[in-house]
Amino acid sequence: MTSLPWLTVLMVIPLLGAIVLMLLPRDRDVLPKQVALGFSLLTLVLTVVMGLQFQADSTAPFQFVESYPWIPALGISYAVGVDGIGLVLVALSATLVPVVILAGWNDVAPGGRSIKGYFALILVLETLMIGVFSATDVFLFFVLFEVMLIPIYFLIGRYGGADRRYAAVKFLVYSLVGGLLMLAALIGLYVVSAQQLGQGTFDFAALVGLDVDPNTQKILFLGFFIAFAIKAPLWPFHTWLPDAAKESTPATAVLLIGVLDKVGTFGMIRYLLPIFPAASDFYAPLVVALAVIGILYGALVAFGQKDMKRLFAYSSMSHFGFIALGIFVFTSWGMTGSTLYMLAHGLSTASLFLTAGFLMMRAGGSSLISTYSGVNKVAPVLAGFFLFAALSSLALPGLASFIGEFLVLLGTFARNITVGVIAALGIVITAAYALKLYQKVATGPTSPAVEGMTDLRGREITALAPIVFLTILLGVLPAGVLNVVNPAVERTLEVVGISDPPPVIPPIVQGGEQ
Amino acid sequence: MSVDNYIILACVLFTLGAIGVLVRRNAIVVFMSVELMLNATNLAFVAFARMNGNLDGQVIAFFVMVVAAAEVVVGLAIIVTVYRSRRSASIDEPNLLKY
Amino acid sequence: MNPEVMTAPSIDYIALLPYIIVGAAGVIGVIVEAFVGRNGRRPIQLVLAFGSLIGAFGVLVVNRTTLGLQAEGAIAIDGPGILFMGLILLLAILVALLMSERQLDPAGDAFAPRASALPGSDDERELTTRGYFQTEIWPLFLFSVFGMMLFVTASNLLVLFIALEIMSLPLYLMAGMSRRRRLLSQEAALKYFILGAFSSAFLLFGIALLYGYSGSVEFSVIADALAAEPGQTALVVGGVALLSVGLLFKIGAVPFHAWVPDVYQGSPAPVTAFMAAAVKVTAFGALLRVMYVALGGVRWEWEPLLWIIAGLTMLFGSVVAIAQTDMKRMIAYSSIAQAGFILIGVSTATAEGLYASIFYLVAYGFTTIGIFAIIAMVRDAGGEMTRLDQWAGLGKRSPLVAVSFGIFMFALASFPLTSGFIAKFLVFESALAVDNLGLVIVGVIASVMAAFFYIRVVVIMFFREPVEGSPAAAVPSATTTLALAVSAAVTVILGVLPEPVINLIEQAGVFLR
Amino acid sequence: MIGNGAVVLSEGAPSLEPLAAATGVFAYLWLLIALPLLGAAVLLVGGRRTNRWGPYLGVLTVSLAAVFAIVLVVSLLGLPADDRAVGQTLFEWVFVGGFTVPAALQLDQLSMVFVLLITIVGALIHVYSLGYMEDDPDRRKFFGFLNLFIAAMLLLVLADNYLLLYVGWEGVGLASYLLIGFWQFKPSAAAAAKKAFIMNRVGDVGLSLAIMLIFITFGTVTFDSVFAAAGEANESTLTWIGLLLLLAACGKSAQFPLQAWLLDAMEGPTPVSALIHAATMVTAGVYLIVRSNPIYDGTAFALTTVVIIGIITMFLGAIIGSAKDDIKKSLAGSTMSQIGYMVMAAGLGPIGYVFAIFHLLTHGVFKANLFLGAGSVIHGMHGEQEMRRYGALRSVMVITWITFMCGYLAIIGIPPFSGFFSKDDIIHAAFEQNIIIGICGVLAAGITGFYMTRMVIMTFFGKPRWPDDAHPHESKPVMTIPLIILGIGSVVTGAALLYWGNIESWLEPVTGIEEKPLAIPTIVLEGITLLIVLIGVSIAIARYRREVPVLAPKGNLLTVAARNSLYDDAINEALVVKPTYVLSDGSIFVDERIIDGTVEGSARLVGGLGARLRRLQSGFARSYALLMVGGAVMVLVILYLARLP
Repeated sequence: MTSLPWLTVLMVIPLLGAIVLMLLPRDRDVLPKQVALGFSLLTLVLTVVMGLQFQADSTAPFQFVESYPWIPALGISYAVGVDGIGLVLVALSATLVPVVILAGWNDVAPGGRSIKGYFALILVLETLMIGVFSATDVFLFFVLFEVMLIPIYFLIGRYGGADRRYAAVKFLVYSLVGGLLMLAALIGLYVVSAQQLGQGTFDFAALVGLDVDPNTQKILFLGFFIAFAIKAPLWPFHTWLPDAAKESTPATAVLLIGVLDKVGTFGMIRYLLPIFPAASDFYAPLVVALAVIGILYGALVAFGQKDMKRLFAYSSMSHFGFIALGIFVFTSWGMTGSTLYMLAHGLSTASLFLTAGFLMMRAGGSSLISTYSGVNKVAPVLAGFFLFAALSSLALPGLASFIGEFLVLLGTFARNITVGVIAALGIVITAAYALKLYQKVATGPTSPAVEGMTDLRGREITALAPIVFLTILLGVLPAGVLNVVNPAVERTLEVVGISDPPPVIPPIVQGGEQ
Repeated sequence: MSVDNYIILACVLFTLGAIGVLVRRNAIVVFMSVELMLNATNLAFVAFARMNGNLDGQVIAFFVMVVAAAEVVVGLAIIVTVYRSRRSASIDEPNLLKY
Repeated sequence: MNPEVMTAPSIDYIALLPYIIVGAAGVIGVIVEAFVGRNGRRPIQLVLAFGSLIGAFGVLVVNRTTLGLQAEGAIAIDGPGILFMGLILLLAILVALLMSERQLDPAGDAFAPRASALPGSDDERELTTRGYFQTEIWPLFLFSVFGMMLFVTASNLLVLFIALEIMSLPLYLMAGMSRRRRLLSQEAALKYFILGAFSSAFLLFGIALLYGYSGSVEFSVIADALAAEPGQTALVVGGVALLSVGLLFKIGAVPFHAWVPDVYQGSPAPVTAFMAAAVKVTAFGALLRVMYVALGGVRWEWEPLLWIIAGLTMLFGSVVAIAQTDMKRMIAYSSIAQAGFILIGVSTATAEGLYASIFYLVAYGFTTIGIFAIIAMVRDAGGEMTRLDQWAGLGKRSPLVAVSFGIFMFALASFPLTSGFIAKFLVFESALAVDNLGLVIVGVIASVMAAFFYIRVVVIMFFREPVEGSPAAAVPSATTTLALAVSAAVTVILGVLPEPVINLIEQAGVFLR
Repeated sequence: MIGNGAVVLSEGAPSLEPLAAATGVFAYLWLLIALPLLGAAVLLVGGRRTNRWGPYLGVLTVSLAAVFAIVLVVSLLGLPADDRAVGQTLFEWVFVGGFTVPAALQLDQLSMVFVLLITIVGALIHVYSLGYMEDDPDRRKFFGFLNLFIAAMLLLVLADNYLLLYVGWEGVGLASYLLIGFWQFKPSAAAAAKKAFIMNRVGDVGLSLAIMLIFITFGTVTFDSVFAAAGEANESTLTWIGLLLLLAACGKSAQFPLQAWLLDAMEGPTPVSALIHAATMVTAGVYLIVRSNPIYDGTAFALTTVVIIGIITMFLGAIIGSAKDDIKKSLAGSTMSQIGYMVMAAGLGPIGYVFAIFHLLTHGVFKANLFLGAGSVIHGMHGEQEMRRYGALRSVMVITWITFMCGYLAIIGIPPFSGFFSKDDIIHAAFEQNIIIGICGVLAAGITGFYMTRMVIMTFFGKPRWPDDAHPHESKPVMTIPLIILGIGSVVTGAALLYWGNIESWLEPVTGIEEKPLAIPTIVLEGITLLIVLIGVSIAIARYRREVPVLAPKGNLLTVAARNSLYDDAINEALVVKPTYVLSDGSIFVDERIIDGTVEGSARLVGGLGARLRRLQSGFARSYALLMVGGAVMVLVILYLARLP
């Protein structure tokens, strides 16, 4: 490995940026934004450089590993490292932050709440996001998992819409319920490790190596699972999301739903399955049922929404159903699919919320669908991006989400045909609400709120363009991601001890020399 | 007479004191009830000392008396202050702090 | 003990020096009050107070390896005892810093110029305008600290009782000394006194019953008796029950909590800080010692009791705190809830539980001092502004103060990277180590409810716009600032790097018997 | 790629000859797709800057593709008949634990004919659109979408595996969506576009499920490997795959019961209707079935279902086409009906595959011809689509009229026009298989004669019924030249493909071929068919020779039903749309009241509990003391109980 502590550097730079921002004079309006953008871009560049050094064929479970004792008395260390799944999610975080900074350039009106505070919070969040995806000490993971709530809480509560206080508190209390349950389970795990190893530990590898009694597993699993299910969110732990999404600024919503919520599903892959294999197997039918209900229910509720942001929230819930489904069918297709879907969903969420944000900003901030009509006529570029976002959300083949969704369904189908078929129905409803939204907003005669609307400006297009580019790139050439994700998925499934079902008829080898 | 009877008497006195605290309204009387409880305890100490055949209990009783005296000083100071500002020694009168 | 031959008790004065320093300072303080002129008193009292507290702490640190039973077994100076005393002294120093504040209130300090003066009388007004200050509170304070030190190291039920009274009697008086809202303050004092005396009567009767059972008030003798012959139902049950009532009262555990909100609300903020931090620490110290040392033999009996009390306390404190509209009262209920969490650690009856409880008390004590320091700062001309809605927009008016308060709130809500988190972690861990899942689940539920009202304070401070007439926090003098800075620093450092403190506690070992 | 349990290959597994690697001119196979894709990208990303020259670029890319297609077909002809298939792997696309799908193209005889149809007809329609869309401000976008469509359609037919085909499949769906809704400011157009996409999605679910079933059965989704192993799969699996593929085909090809979107799709500009909703995209379903013939060969049930669906749609479309007064909708009904023919033919099995494709090709040409003709009429009539407002247009639009007549004669199957050969072959094959199917085919041919004649009479003959200020005129050469070419195509395609192109033996390596003896001689059958068609024509002449009222008469029950497209919308509404809304509203209710209600309720409960419990704190010291005494009693009881066991 290289000598540079990559992951720590990635975490420190945004934090440094946040500190620099706070030291800036109060009366500067533009400077904080430029500084924030600079730091986030620097992080992105370094992430790319790090990603290029990642060795997909390495046999080590984690790369860029660092480990220092933190609280040795409790077996806690500062230990970071990424596998393929962690790497892509770190990359997703590093990509989305500069995008939302650019997109949220004017989210905070000068003279109101602190501008530098807004961008500093986003940068702090970036530090925490990168940390949470790269922690290999479960305690460190938990700490970051919880601390992440604070910047989001302030981002919603200070910079959000009319009902922001309610939404922020609801979000935080919901998350704390999960967090505390997870804490209890985490401590339980620690106690088990102390009993088995003599000295308690939070080291991921050591915990995976434990031989936890299946009954204990079942209890501890629930603690972790509910936390992740609230975070993700799965049905029926989701009702904080619509409120949080509605009251957030688009930039916050993108980070919240696009990245933070992935911690839930990431946690399922990284922690639930390897540490509690028996319990995962035991609860799989339940989780699959919740996921499938979530897929259909989320889509149906989204279909009937009158508010754009709430619609996106429910659609995300539906998509998180797919992601959880892919994880809990225990096939390499499903799990890789889920990982890809996480990426794709991050991107599609970004395009949805950001375009909707641009739209709303032009019409006084209303997120009611009925406010808008005929946008395509006055702002075709905006409408075009909006359509792209809708298509990306409905998993059009050729776009990133398609491969994820298809693999998830394939993995499900291979395990249980009925569940696969029911889940597949979701994609029809998804198309229905996505296109219904586009139809209402972009087509038809222009509504008064839309009349005279300006089209997207250069900054806004610059923010969206990389998202669009990546969405298409991942849909057409996912090889780069698959190369790094596949080994991690294989390794996880190996730990769980389940392999893919073989085909009914052994495939015929393509003969001859190729 | 068996020691048990003294113990029982002590318990009765203690209970009476407790009931006094609960039912009397005048702060002074309430306070006297508390003193009754302390003295009931003293009786118990002495009786137990007899029962156990050592002097500890008797010595303790002296200590308790001293403490009770100190308590009186503090207690009366507080009650008098309250009485002066409220013109009432009722313990139910000061009722601003609640819920 | 042979009653016929009186041998002089052997007393190691060096080992007892910390007690002597504080106690003597208190006595000197009384003499100063009697003989020194009005203007000269304050400096002398301050020197006495800080000098004795710091001196006692210094001696404690120097003596930290001199462990053993002292004064014929009446006092146990052991690892936990030293830790508790040290903690009490540190907290007392911070409280003394708050008490010596003279900048926040335009009329002077937080205490009535003459406690006996009629509220609202001409007499009182005159005293105020002439700038009289009373300094009687300082010797009272020192006596109380002296009582606390004795309380946590008492190894004998009689000493325990006397220490309890030495600690409590001055507190009753201090509670009634507020400069502002004096009627409330007096009411608090009266209620605290009546209920305190009532509870100490219970405690004493419990002592009597245990004495009757074992023939001694020594912890070790009682423990031996219980171990040898666990029968004698009535005396043991009655004794344990009444003794527990007395101790649980001081802790503020449900259903013996009723005095807590009223007294916390009515007392002047520095005194409340003293009660909420130091008294709580002391009472837990004594409870731990009594339960672990004297009653260790019947722990299967009091363990379920403490589970139930812990559960009730956590839930009740959290639920009722949600409905509060007054900051001090809310913190009072919160401190009830926190007592419940600490009781989880106590109820395990293991060394781990002991360590967890001590860590929790350290964390909680400092956080609480910080909270009351800020409560004292947020005020208008009429005194502290404790209505929650008056705190709206504090984040905008006084960002630094609000951020500190936010840190304290998050610490009480046991958020990671604050001391409260590690504390709760350790407590839950000790409970799970003895397979007490049920209590942990109740703890989690209570934590969620508790988090709700801590978060609400943050919402009010940061997410609400300041309303007309809600002033910024007053600028305090260096003493309060110092106390606040120390508490905030400890709260954060214990959350980020708790290692040294955990090691310190674990090295201190368990109680001597 | 990491192999695991999924791809453990048994010893001595039968091996498969890979497709010949694409060399020489075939190495540039990818250009076929890349050219229009590039056009689309430039036009759509380039924005307004490309407004001026964009449309020409669009035409250019497709024309180049067409030229290249011709080069390819010539090269293919140069190869031995059995080796006329080349494969080209572009890059690794998806590979996860045994699920390995390269982005790979395959050019074989079947793909080739489709490529020709798509590029040549596509190019003609692009040219035509230059005229048709001349005045539209968003012309550039239109050509961008058209190019996108061509690229997706070519991907669909060139993919060498099901997953890549699926990409093209949804890609054409997207293009169709964009183009139907091209005039987005019209709510009806936007609604129609959405409807088309969603109904197609239902079919797409079928396709994706089919792909999954194929994968878990065969461990691969590449055509060659799947087909080679198809014989080993058990019949019920094949049946399910066949039915799912049929569902997909129903969606894309507007077959019963997913036919309702096609009529609404006529909201799109007419060139779109011609290209996508007549000539190419809607025939993708037929392509899919024919392409998957080795699967259908193993399942009689699925094949029969295909036939039944085909027959139902054939009549459905024909009946609807007979009643619609909107020229495009009538043509759309006809398209449904004709695709029904093809599906029916495909369902006949090896007897019919070839003819399904044959009819598909001829239909692609003559239907494009008819639609463009209709477009020319509509253009000349300034957007008027009601045939009842036409009449006697032959005098003012001579070229349109003549070319339309070519298409007309082709579709009703008058020898030697192209439709005659292809349709007769289908009917012939149907009779070979089953006499009832044959009779259905003949009857449908009769109805075709009726509605097409009705259309021609109402449009070009009779008295003018247009308003005085209409001033219908012939279209510009840019529109008429493609018309002429397609008109000629309508005449010659059939014979050319059959005799010169030798379509049967050309396609045989892909589809296989089978002939059964027929009881009656071919010539008799042709005579009967022709007779029935002529009867249909005569009835139409008899009915519409007289004055055609401008306002539609009330009509009988069947006419009314047919005018309402046999109530397909009402049925969909009742069966699907309404229940979806109800489910959606129900879910929202559950969400807001029950789930969130529980959450909020428990929060309120705790708050209420707090508000109630705080009343305990009455402020009276004596009640506090009572509480303590009670507590002491409680402690005593607990301690006593703890002693018990």
